[in-house]
Amino acid sequence: MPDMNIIQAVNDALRLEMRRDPRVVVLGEDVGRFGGVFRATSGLQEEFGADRCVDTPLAESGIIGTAIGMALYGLRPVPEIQFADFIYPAYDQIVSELAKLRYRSGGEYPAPVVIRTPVGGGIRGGHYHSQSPEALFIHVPGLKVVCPSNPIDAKGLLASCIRGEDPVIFMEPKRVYRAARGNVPEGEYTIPLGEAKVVRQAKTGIRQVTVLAWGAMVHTALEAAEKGAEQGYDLEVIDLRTLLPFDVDAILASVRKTGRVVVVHEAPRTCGFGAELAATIQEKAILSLEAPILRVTGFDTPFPYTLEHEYLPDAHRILDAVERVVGF
Amino acid sequence: MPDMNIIQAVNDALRLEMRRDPRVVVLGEDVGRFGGVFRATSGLQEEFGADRCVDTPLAESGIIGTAIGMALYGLRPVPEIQFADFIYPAYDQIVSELAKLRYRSGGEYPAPVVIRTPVGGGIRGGHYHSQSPEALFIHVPGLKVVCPSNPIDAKGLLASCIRGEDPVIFMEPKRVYRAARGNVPEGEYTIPLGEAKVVRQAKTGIRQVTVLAWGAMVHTALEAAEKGAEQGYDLEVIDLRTLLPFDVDAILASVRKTGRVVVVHEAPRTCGFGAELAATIQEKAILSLEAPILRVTGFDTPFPYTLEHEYLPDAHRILDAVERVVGF
Amino acid sequence: MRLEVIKVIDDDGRVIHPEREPAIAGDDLRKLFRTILLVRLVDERMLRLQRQGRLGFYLSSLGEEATHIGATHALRPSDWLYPAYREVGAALYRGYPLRTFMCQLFGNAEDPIKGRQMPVHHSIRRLNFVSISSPVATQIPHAVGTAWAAKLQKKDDVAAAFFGEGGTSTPIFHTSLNFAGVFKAPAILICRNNGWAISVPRSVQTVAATFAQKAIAYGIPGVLVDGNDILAMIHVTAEAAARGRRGEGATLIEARTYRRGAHSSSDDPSVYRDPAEPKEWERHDPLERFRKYLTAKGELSAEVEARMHQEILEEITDALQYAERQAPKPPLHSMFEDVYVDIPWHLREQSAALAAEIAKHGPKTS
Amino acid sequence: MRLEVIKVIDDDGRVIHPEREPAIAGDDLRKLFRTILLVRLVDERMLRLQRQGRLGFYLSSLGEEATHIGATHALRPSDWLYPAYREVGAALYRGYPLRTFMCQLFGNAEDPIKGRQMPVHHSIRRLNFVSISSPVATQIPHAVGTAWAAKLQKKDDVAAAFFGEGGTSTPIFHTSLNFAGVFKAPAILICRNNGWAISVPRSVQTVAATFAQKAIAYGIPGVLVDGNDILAMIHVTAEAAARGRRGEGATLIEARTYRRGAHSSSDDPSVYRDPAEPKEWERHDPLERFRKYLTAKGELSAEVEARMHQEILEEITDALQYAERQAPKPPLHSMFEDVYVDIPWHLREQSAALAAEIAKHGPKTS
Ligand SMILES: Cc1ncc(C[n+]2csc(CCOP(=O)(O)OP(=O)(O)O)c2C)c(N)n1
Ligand SMILES: Cc1ncc(C[n+]2csc(CCOP(=O)(O)OP(=O)(O)O)c2C)c(N)n1
Ligand SMILES: [Mg+2]
Ligand SMILES: [Mg+2]
Repeated sequence: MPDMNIIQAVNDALRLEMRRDPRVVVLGEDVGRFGGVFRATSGLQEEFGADRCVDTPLAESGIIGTAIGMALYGLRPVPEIQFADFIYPAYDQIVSELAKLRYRSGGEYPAPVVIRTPVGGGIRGGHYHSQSPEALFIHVPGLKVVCPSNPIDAKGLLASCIRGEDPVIFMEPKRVYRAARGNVPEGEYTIPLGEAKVVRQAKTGIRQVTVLAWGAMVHTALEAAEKGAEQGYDLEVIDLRTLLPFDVDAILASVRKTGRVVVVHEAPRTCGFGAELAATIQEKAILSLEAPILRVTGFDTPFPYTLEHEYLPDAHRILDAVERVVGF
Repeated sequence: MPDMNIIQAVNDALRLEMRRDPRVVVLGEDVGRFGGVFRATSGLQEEFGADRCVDTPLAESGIIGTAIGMALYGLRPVPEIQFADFIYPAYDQIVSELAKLRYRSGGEYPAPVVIRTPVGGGIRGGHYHSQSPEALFIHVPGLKVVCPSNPIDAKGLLASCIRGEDPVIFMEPKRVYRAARGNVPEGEYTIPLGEAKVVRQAKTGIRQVTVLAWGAMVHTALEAAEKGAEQGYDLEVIDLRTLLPFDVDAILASVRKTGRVVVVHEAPRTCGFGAELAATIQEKAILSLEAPILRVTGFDTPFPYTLEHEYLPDAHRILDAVERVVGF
Repeated sequence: MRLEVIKVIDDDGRVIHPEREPAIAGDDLRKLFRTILLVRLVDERMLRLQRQGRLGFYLSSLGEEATHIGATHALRPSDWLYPAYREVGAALYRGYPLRTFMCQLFGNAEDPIKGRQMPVHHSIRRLNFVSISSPVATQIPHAVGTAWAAKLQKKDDVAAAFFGEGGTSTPIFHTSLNFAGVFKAPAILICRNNGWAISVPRSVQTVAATFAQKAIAYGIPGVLVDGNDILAMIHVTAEAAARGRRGEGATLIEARTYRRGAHSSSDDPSVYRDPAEPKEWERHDPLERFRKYLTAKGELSAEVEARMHQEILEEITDALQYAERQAPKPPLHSMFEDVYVDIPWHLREQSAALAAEIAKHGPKTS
Repeated sequence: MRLEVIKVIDDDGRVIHPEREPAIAGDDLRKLFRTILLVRLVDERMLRLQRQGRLGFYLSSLGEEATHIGATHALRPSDWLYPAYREVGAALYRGYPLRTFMCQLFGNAEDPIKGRQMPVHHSIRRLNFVSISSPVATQIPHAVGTAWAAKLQKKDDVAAAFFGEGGTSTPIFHTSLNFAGVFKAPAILICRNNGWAISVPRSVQTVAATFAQKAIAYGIPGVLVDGNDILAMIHVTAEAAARGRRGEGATLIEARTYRRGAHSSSDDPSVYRDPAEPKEWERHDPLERFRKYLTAKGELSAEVEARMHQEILEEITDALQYAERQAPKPPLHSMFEDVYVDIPWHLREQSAALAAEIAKHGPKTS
């Protein structure tokens, strides 16, 4: 099993799906000749030609809008939006069209488009190369939202999305694009959507806290778990992987076990996905809760440049919250 | 004090602000000659001329984008988006530019644009004339979000927004545009942003439940309170009025009093504003809670046409939730 | 750029450009005529119904029928149509049954789209008539994407998008046409310039002299055509389709016509428009012009038309009665279907909650 | 539409269109020259710094300096500039101090925008140089809105937007230019066609023969100009500004130039571009051409230039040292300011929480 980073795993998934299914096409800015500014589509144009790995004009709405038309005709487009921060010009096509086509046509016109886009901060990208807009898609019925934290999941989840029948926003955590490595199985495999993964189990039975995270924050949560262990905290870290539909059973099972929850995300706090998780958990398991559910998140400001590490949740901030819920 | 509906109150506020401040301009589709498809800008072009009440080409991004440029130059634009469902083509300008200009320019370039737009269902408008997208703006730092439920608040809040220094999404509940009437004070007045209003106080001390609502749902909540009173429930209904920044003190004061909370909104449940309210309340007042916070909301589907009254929260659905939290 | 307004017949139905006159069999000519008449009579009846409070909403095509019926005739049934809300004639021309049409208007249990959209937002997969959206112009990139996909798959289908002149002001018009140009997609972009976007006159949409000239921005041909001349519509659409099938890419067509009625049943044009204007356009009525042409050609007689008329009225009454006989609402659970291919846990939960609510309190009354 | 490429001088600095040659005083000519040189030397130094890991990111204007420096000269200081990220020369021409410039690059405590944006995203209100955004073309409607507002207020300011040729493909380009046309806004829309949008060549942006011809879609004039000929840039911009001030509305200018460097410090053009191409464009170097023109005119000597060069290098070193001396981070609390005019409760809470966190654990290290 070759050691790969997330970029390579995404590239591998795209290549295998394109080999497997001639209907799969990749399109976006700089994805062809250049192979993507993060090189995630590297080599695809060489192998599949400029018709299946297409450099487009600079227009996200055109990329998504034409991808929808392709999908309606039967293709399986996998457009790339270069940074999630630039997805908003396509927001109308995503919200008004992509998300609603199956529904409003009575099931006649599904549009299975998988939109890949890098998300998250920590790369000194300031306002417009750092955002984590998952909540803006989770709130829109008709879309699925996926965010892997590691290459193994990235490959298997992306393959599932491309083979699936629903539109997906596939968010790739660019901060750990290269740093998160793993032994990725060779050849095709899929990982089903909607299943979270417990990446660290709480075992001591005392001072246990469930930490919910996804994408790059899974690594921060695991770091906090390491550090926390030294201080006597036992964190159960769950990597949500699919944000919508999220794995409510896995979450509630852990909450019932630990009684304490900290949700971690990079996006601004207010109306972030953490709010949904907290609201759902207290609704379904309030009697299991020993403390309020705390959110460790980015602040409600635009994403800053110089102070990005002050902005981003880190192990300290997570452990402060852990301390609070344990000491409640 | 003349009896007015919300449309008339909005019209009155616009007229008075335009008289008061020559920098105020109104622009949008059909707002000029026609006076708006809901007639909220009726008569403004006659009084202030076609330069200050402007019919634009059919392009929401152009309306908001040029309004931003006007605001930067010193004007006070009050663009109308005909239905909130059509705001998405302008989402990039709102999220990437309007919300961030003050911040990213170090405070040098504020853009005080007040975007008026009708929201909500119940008018047989189907997918695209019924949406309540408040969460999609509340999650974006830099924007304020306001939603009045009645003409008195509509007039005073709109005046505050126009005189304020921040960009605002001003959502008008179209279902009660004409039905919600009130004796609106003549002449200028303002109502400060950020203050909720207790529109029905719980007084019995037993079976008390806090109901949080805004816009048209305030009326539904009050209807539930009437009905509920017959069944022995004592609802304290809070009209949030400003959704961001929301009035956390008023909310928590009521929660501490009643110990039980139901949040009502029309928007889809998942990642809606109800999630934020639930998350914040349990975080700040979990020990006051006698039951989980329940959300009574639209479903996580596109807004349907025929089944819209099955979709929309009504007094029954609210009372079912009330019953559940009281019986918890 | 051709700034000449392409015509085949004049207002009196006389052929003024025989070199452009499409060769159409008599039965097809009558089918074209009949479809215009059908749309007109359906529109009339539905507007009446709406005023009586029996229908929630309606949008008519009065005076603009030739644009899309002509264009549809010039295309193959396998070509894809991406209509706006004023092109239902295209569906009817392709054989959409009036009964189903009416069920959609009522959003009842027999509505193929399960009561999910407002009236007139049809979706008919087997006719390649793609689900209509309310947001203006959002369908344009889909037509381009479909055309592009057909080309990539080496099929010779073309795709046509229809939109009003208001739609040319939208941002998506621009990106779509630019993609069509760059990727030589066999798309036909048909701008129905009917002079008005609700209350906003054409002069406020753009100061460009024509909408057709916007094609120059995308390196594709722009054609200006008399949209009330169904033969001219057929002529230019057939040319555009042939170009597309030859691999020469997209065409923008500006069809000059006029919205003689209100924007929709919610609109009152008397507030913003001089009634002399629609009156003036009656002179250019597409039905009238085509009737004169057919009569001169000996393809239509007063008796045949009278019979058609009678038949259509009966069909309408039948369809209406059929639709009004159906259960007025689709099943409750259908609200939660088709959001995704499968129903995820949260929607199952919500569906169950709604069912319990209705079981407890009875059906919703409004 | 003028499809001729407007020029004043040729590659050897010879005046080939004397009728267009702007009358500019000697000091101003030298100031123009000096600003190009300044931008070039700053770019060089900053890229070096970036490669050394002392600067996070940088974007250079190599070979494109004349476009925006020329345009800025043709405008009044009271006219508004809406730059993209490759127009810092406009700020420097208007007198932006190099020390402040450098503080922005470092996002340090003296950065006027408080370390909030990536390097090169300046905002300079007193120079009417509006805050730069990373998203491509989002500034275009602001320029149109500002120009429109000036007109409404009966001021004679104009507003200029700058953007790359990639920007013409964006949806907002379209709506902005259409609004400019409809409302006759005195806006100048300057498309810097430098041949590339990161790795995407100009040919993929559009199949229209020129970007200038896109003006036809909006009923405004489109002008094609040699962007490496600073005198031609001044000529066409002055004309456009005069049109605007006369109440005749907006102008689209396509300035043909070439991006000789990488897109940014993150980019590696060797992967996608034949190195012969940038090499070829050295022949049309704007600095070189202008130097020859000035020399022939007797306005510049080798000694004067050498002195300039030396002076600039010293200024750069001074500014760099100044910037590197400042506290590397703006104060913690500044992160919560300017989101709104006042700080609402939730941001006060978050600010306090962060302060407590840092007090407990010490400053963040990365
Ligand atoms: C994006 C968007 N903005 C606003 C509306 C509201 N609206 C519905 S129809 C219409 C006018 C459309 O005019 P045009 O494109 O000329 O088509 P026509 O109705 O004349 O056929 C408007 C503004 C909408 N549906 N979509
Ligand atoms: C809306 C948007 N999409 C994508 C990007 C990523 N991006 C940054 S610069 C660039 C190319 C811009 O090319 P052009 O407009 O020609 O300007 P140039 O860099 O050549 O000056 C791209 C795609 C962006 N900044 N904004
Ligand atoms: Mg129209
Ligand atoms: Mg470029």
